[in-house]
Amino acid sequence: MDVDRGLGTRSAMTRTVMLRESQAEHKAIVRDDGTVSVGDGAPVAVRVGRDGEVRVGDPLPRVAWTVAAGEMRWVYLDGEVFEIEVQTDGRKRRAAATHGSLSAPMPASVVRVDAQVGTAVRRGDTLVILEAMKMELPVRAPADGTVTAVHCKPGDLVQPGVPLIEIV
Amino acid sequence: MDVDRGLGTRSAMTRTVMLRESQAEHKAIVRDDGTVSVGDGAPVAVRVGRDGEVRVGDPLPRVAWTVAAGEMRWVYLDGEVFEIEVQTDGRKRRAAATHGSLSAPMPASVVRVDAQVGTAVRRGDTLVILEAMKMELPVRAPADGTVTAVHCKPGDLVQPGVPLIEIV
Amino acid sequence: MTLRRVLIANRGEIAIRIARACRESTIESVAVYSDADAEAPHVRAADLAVRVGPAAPSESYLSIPSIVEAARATGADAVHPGYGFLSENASFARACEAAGLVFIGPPADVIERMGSKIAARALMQGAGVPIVPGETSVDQSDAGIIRAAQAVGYPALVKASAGGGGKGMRVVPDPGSARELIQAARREAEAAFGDGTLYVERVIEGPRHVEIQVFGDAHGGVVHLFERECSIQRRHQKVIEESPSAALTAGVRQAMGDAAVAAARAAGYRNAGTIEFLLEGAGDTARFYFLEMNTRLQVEHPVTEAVTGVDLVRAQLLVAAGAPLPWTQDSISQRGHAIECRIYAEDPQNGFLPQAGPLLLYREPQGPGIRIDSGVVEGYRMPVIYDPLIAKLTAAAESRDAAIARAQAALRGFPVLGIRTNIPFLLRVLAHPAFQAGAVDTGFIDANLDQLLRRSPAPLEALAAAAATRAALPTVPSASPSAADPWTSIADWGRGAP
Amino acid sequence: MTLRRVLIANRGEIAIRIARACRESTIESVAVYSDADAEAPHVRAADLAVRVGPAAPSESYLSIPSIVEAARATGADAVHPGYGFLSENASFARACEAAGLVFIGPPADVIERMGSKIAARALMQGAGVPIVPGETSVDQSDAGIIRAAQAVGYPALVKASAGGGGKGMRVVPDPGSARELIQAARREAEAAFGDGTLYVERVIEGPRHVEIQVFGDAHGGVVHLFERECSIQRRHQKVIEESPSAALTAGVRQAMGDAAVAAARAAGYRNAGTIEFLLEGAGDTARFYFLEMNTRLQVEHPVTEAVTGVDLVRAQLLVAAGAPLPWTQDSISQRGHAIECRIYAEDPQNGFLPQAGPLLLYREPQGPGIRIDSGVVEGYRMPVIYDPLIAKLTAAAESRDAAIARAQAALRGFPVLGIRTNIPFLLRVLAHPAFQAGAVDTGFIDANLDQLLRRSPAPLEALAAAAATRAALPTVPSASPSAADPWTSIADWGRGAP
Repeated sequence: MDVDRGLGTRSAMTRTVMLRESQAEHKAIVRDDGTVSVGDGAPVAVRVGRDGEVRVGDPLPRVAWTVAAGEMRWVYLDGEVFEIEVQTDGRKRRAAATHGSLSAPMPASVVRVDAQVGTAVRRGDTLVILEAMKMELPVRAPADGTVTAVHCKPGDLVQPGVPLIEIV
Repeated sequence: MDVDRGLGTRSAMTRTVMLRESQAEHKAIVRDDGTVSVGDGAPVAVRVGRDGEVRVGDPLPRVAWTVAAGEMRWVYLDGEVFEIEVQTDGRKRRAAATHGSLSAPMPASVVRVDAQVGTAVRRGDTLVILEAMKMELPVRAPADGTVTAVHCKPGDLVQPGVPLIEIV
Repeated sequence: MTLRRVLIANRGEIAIRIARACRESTIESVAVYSDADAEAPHVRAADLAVRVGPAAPSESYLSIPSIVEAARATGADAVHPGYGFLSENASFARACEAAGLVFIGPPADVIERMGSKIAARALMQGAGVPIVPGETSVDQSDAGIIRAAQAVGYPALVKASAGGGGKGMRVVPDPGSARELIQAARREAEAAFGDGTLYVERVIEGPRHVEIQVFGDAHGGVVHLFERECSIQRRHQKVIEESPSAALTAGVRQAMGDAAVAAARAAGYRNAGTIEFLLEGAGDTARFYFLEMNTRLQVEHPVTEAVTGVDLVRAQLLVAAGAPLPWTQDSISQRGHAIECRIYAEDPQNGFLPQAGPLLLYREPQGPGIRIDSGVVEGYRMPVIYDPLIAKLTAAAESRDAAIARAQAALRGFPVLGIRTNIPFLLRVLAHPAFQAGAVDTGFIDANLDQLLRRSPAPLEALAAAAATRAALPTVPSASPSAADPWTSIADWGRGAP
Repeated sequence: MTLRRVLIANRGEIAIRIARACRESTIESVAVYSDADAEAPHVRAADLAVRVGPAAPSESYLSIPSIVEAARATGADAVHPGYGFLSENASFARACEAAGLVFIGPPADVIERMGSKIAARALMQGAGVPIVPGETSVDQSDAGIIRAAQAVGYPALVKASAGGGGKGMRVVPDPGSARELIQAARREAEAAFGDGTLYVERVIEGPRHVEIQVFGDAHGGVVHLFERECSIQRRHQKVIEESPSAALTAGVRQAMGDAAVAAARAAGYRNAGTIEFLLEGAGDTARFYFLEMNTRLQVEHPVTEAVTGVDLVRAQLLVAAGAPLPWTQDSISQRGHAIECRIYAEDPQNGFLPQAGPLLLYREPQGPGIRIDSGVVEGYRMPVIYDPLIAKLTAAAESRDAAIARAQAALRGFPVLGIRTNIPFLLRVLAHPAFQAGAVDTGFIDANLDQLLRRSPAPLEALAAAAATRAALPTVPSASPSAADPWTSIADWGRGAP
């Protein structure tokens, strides 16, 4: 925040972090002079507040808010939210979350199942209708694909996080 | 807060706390069934929140806010603030704060000294005039008494907490 | 009569709102809580609190015997139902009266009458209030409803008589899909209201949802407090509300206010209520149709409070105690502009599915003209079984443009992390040219959904911030497991220093 | 012209207020800070920040070269001075102009003219605005001022021509004490303003302090925004302000508004300013006298914003950029009632001495009609060398009674612990029968001081709460030493888990 804050010239200790967001991977280098480079970009000054506020850039920083949850970093930047997975070098990557599996966000009952194994679906197609809080909630295809598994049937009570449908 | 919260009947571990406020001393007994008695009073239910909120009484509690600073307890109750000194049994009392000594609350310069050793003063009498932040600040007698010491003279730069005048 | 102690039969932000109004009126307040809410913020906002049952709403917040018993046990003399839950339940209002409790709302028979959309339509028609052209069929079979739809003409709107909030409602585009959609509407209506009675309305093309706040007292006084424009909605759930409506000319505003007062009078209304209208067309030739009456305080009441300067909840307490309205129609003015954004725990990218989980980071914005109504704190875990409303942000300013700018600045400074919310979505609505021009109707979100859901990959700054954030940072003090119980025990006092 | 980047030449709550207004106007903001404020909240409220010198105000916030250089270095095109510090310093306004910076306030010569109370009195007299009867003596010796006092008659009020905020001002009750009091006034005036010029006014018995907010633009437009009643003051420092004033009839209000506009026109005023009046008597026969003009935004401006619904700081930015006033006189209305309480770190029991130290616990209240303007957070250490204002609480409601009740409820829920504050004192003022009746004058606090300072011993509940509070409790997370620097280092990343 201090405009005359130097970027430091001494030989910096560095740490490499792999970032994954929106299917893209980025390599970031975090230096102990308070700078971070992402990909081939130039180092930018980063100050991390004790209360979750992060200022990125110098002298006119952008204000972000971050919180860590396991290997996930939640980042709030100007009203947009990014969920970024981090992995430091030397550490094994955990099995990726089951991409393409759809689950209920809350305890719900299954009203109808429109998906069948092997069917091609388009993004936005309704695959399952749940009912929770007395409202019908459609579960829609997040992308074009093919249904590879159906784990529920009408009348089931389903718990959050348990896959209902898998799509490839 | 739960109206059906029992006060407990099992033999309670207790701890005695001496409280000092406004010249008065009180003996309080804190029990591990969540009750406190003050003096000869009946036990009252007390819940201490992790964020400093304290609820006293059951079923209709009063809400207080407290914070500890050394042996001092600051208590906010319905817009009144109490500074209460606590001392648990088995612990020596520290030397009492110099009662009757008046000090500057902030760095200031002494403009005028109206107090003389041996003089009788009445509550509200101006004893010293300080200047800080370009304003004159009168230091007044907090009670009737006699001046026993004067530690400053006009032109002095005084620091907070250092006694200027002592009164008995 | 004076109210001495009010039981608040609700939870979350509205329970806190009501507790504050009680405190300012030197009335004691009693919170109720289910097992899922024992440590929820609304419990601490009241003077005392009482458990009313297990987590399931039907056994706690919706249980008339539990709530009435809680009022009796705590010596309350009145009950405020808030919105949702039992607020529009005539049996509950009756049970309160029978138990000697003042129900802070309209009389039970008024709730009942307006709760039947079919009866309400008939009443309004009699009072000269325009209603949406439609058909009510005595034959409630699929065939009977299909005939009513045919009489109205396709596309037709099938609605639940007991409905509200879009539940049990379907647009039937053509005869081919009629049976399936009618069955879905009936199924939903039966589940939600225990009453599958349906009726059919003409579909108004490109309508706006504009509602008028009304208030009646026990002495024959009825006033309106101007309009709220609620066209930004999704599946009939309001998302952004504002006042004034950019669509109303002075003449239409006056006519709607008069119609709303006539409607409230016809209903024998008392306390705070809302007449919802559909607005068709624009300018002085715009037409409005009675949609339904909400016989309770509205979620979006802060919008009206901001532009009129009145305190609706305080007035509810006064009027419930038998006092006359604290205003005359002439003393109520509409000044400036206010916009409310409802912040939900939901995932817009995934069908707006409600989200549950911890608010790992939650910082409310502040500032002139900003009002936050919330029922959460940092570290609070959004429960799975209740409404996913996190907070309401109301921005008031001199003009619509200034109110939009204020809401945008406030939302950009309202970090909520740990679960997904609709804040980015709200910001995209506020920035949309059609919204900024005030040129919206109730189809706005659906028509612009792709654009409103468009996300960019994380910019450099977000990636750098993520890379620099360590898991071990003490940035989440209240997200520790112990935060679930905000109280400590004084039992282990002896183990620590004094 | 459009402002692109505004340097805020101030600190604390007002710097934050201005930064918010900039953000909503999509103008970038630059904070300045002294070494004592490097981690102060106002620094983080702006888009960027720059150090302007050591802790001593004369070397930082009062240093014209440092501030102008900061604006240059950060590429600012305008400067907002806030209140206090350089806000009424004509040389600063001139230095800004010379550096090509827009000074967000009146022209330098207007500041200069109104800064001399003697010149301002003459100007107002010429414009037909009533002034307090008094004497200006060319002979500034003790004897000269004593002669002026004799001409006015005892008790007489000796005031500094360069004065403001009660500095360099003394009531001289009789000839015997004249010399000592005149010397004290001169000494204080010289220290505070570098100008010991004095003049003498008749003492108005039992006056109220009622001021009118005015606003002018560069196109000849001048409006007033109604009054603020500021009679609750101590040693000429305002403590509680409200609007409307309970003392004004419609006729007197109109006359004062007209006089204030005439005064602002006579001064060639531009941007936000305040005409302070003394009010003598009551009802339609009350008389008012020009006291002084404050050529800047006022501390208590939120009171006016609450009752008129305007945003004064936003308007300051617009008008400074050359735009015409965003209002006509007829478009400005006064609605409802607002009360501001200034919360100070001071010890009323000990002569209201300012207090320095950590805010061990600090929780702001919230709710409809409550606005908090603060420059602190929990754990913040009130510095010894700046103004001890912690926060301003503004309560707005439909009526004066409701606004008082709202302010009381909010203050009771505003725990500030760790240093002494005037919150208990404020509550005693709000509860005082004379205050509740609106029957106050500027002598209210002195006349009722004993009663307003009366404290009771700690009740049982406070003692029990103290006994149950452990020193080791993690109730003060942010009071740890590390809280002084809110930033962590990313250097030791490698030591923690990712």
